[in-house]
Amino acid sequence: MAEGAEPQDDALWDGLPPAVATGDALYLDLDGWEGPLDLLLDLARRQKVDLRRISILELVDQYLGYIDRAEALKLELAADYLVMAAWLAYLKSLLLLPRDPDMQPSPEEMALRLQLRLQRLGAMREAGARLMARDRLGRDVFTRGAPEGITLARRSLWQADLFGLIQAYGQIQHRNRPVVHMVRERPVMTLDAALARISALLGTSLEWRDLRAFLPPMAINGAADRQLARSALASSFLAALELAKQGRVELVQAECFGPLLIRPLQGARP
Amino acid sequence: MSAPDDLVRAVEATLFAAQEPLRADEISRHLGGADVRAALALLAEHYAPRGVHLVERGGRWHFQTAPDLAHLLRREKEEVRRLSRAATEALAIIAYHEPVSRAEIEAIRGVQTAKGTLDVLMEAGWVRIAGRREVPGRPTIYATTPQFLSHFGLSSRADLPGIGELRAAGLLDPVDEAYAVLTGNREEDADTPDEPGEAD
Amino acid sequence: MSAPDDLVRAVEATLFAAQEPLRADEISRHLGGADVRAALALLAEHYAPRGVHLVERGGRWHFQTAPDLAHLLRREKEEVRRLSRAATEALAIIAYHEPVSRAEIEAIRGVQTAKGTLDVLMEAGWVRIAGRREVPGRPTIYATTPQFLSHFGLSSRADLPGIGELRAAGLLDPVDEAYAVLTGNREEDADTPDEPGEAD
Repeated sequence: MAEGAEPQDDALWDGLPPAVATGDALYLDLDGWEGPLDLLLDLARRQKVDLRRISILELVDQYLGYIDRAEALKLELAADYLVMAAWLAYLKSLLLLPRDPDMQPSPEEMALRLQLRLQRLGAMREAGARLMARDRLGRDVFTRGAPEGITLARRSLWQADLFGLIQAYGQIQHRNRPVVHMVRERPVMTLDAALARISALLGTSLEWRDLRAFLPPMAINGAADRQLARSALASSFLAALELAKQGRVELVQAECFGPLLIRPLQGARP
Repeated sequence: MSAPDDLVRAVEATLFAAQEPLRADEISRHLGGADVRAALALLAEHYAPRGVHLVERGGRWHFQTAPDLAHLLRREKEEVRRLSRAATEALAIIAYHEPVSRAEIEAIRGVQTAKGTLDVLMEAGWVRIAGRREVPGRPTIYATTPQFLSHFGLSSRADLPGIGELRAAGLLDPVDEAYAVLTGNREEDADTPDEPGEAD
Repeated sequence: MSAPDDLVRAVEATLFAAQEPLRADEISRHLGGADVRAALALLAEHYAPRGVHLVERGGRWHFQTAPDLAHLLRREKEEVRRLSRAATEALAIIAYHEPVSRAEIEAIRGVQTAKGTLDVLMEAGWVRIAGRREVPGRPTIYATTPQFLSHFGLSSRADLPGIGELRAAGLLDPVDEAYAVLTGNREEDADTPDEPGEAD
């Protein structure tokens, strides 16, 4: 197991399937790295110098050596390890060959960028380790085991106003008022009244007169008067029919809905 | 008080983190067999004037907030709520007829009154139990409170308008009938849905 | 120490009883608006030598056992689940760089981050989604939570181990920026397609 590469721990908790254990040390080693950058960082650390002073050429050689050995053992390497190997081989050739001044980016820049990346990954790995080593709540320090808790009690502030109160009482009182059914006196003219009125008005005149002339006079404003007028007309009509039946009057109507004319029958008893 | 020694601190932390009250021998076992009785006594003394006390109940020790501060553990949140129609009617009946029993309220309202309705009125502080009526069954009777008067801006119950005034104000007219008068099958203008209770 | 005054006792009791860390303004509101800062400072000082400490984490206060007693308390407690290396690194990157997108985490780690890794951190309550970065694709960005600070015993993010040195050394800056600073090369167009594994 390489220094710096943490052992694969099946109890680790990250929702990922545990690594397949094959018993092949090298395979396990490679599996233990989180990608080629991780492997490079580990190799760089083995130079036991500050990451700012690592030898990129040496690092490239070590990485390529690792990949070669893995291939010699016919291990299947993930594609990104091979891509990195190819890129590092290219970088190495650029660094060793006479340089082309126009080349962008320069091999030095590529090497420096790789170094910067390794420093950043190294810094975060260290920071993570320091975080995990702190006095952690629930592991090293504990909050109160049985806090009473602070309960939130809801209290209702009831609202009502005086008008609503009085109105409610009014509604109750209304519901409870004894119910009395009163038939209202209606403005009507009875048949008897119409008979009496027509008999009196007929008198002794022998002229034909429109039945409507016998209706009682009434104001023409207001619903009550209109109702009385219709009632008077109906009653007077019935009275006219009744008088005709008794042989006291004769009736003439020239056309449908035309004026109904009435006169005392000649020779009738008064 | 000088800084507590390590055993006192250990007992303190153990009891603080414990999920249940612990017997002295349990604490002792937990701390490698040390005699913790002196430490418990010291801690109880130290916490006596504080907001948290160390108490022994049936041989088990635990921390708890000081009894005089128990009210701090309840936080109240106030919610404004309108009185329901049923509660308003019940309140009106109590106000006009007090003291009344629930059966009497129901007789006047013409409908059953849920127990919760009276509870709400009592919770609001407007109604109180005023004793029992000395009739068979000795029913509880209810009356209004001084808070009722102040909430509704009344100096006394005599300020409540009488039946005559209610009628004059149209408040005895049922809402729907008053409305029908205005909008019903008269030939007059049928499009004046005025305030109910206002017409005639 | 003389007997604590009523406000100190009230703050002490409230924090003892609380199930969650409380902000000073929450305590204040709970206690009728009193200014509790002096009381908190007094309490923190009073508890400093004791087996229980009063600590502030991300503006929230809570009592916890003294760290030096961890060995006494640890054994009966449920072991905090260990994080995988991937999750640990992702958490460190989020804490030191927040807010960061997943692509930014991956750029630093040089590998893809499994979806489950961030889920684990969110499930633990240490990481939250902090919105989206207003760049093409509007990637989700992540940040730490107050529980993260409480769990790792940090008063604030400024307390993160070594964050000052890392920032001073430029190690929290992206590679492009660091490169530009190192070389004084400002016409750098930041486009380096030759380097594998970095860009996405």
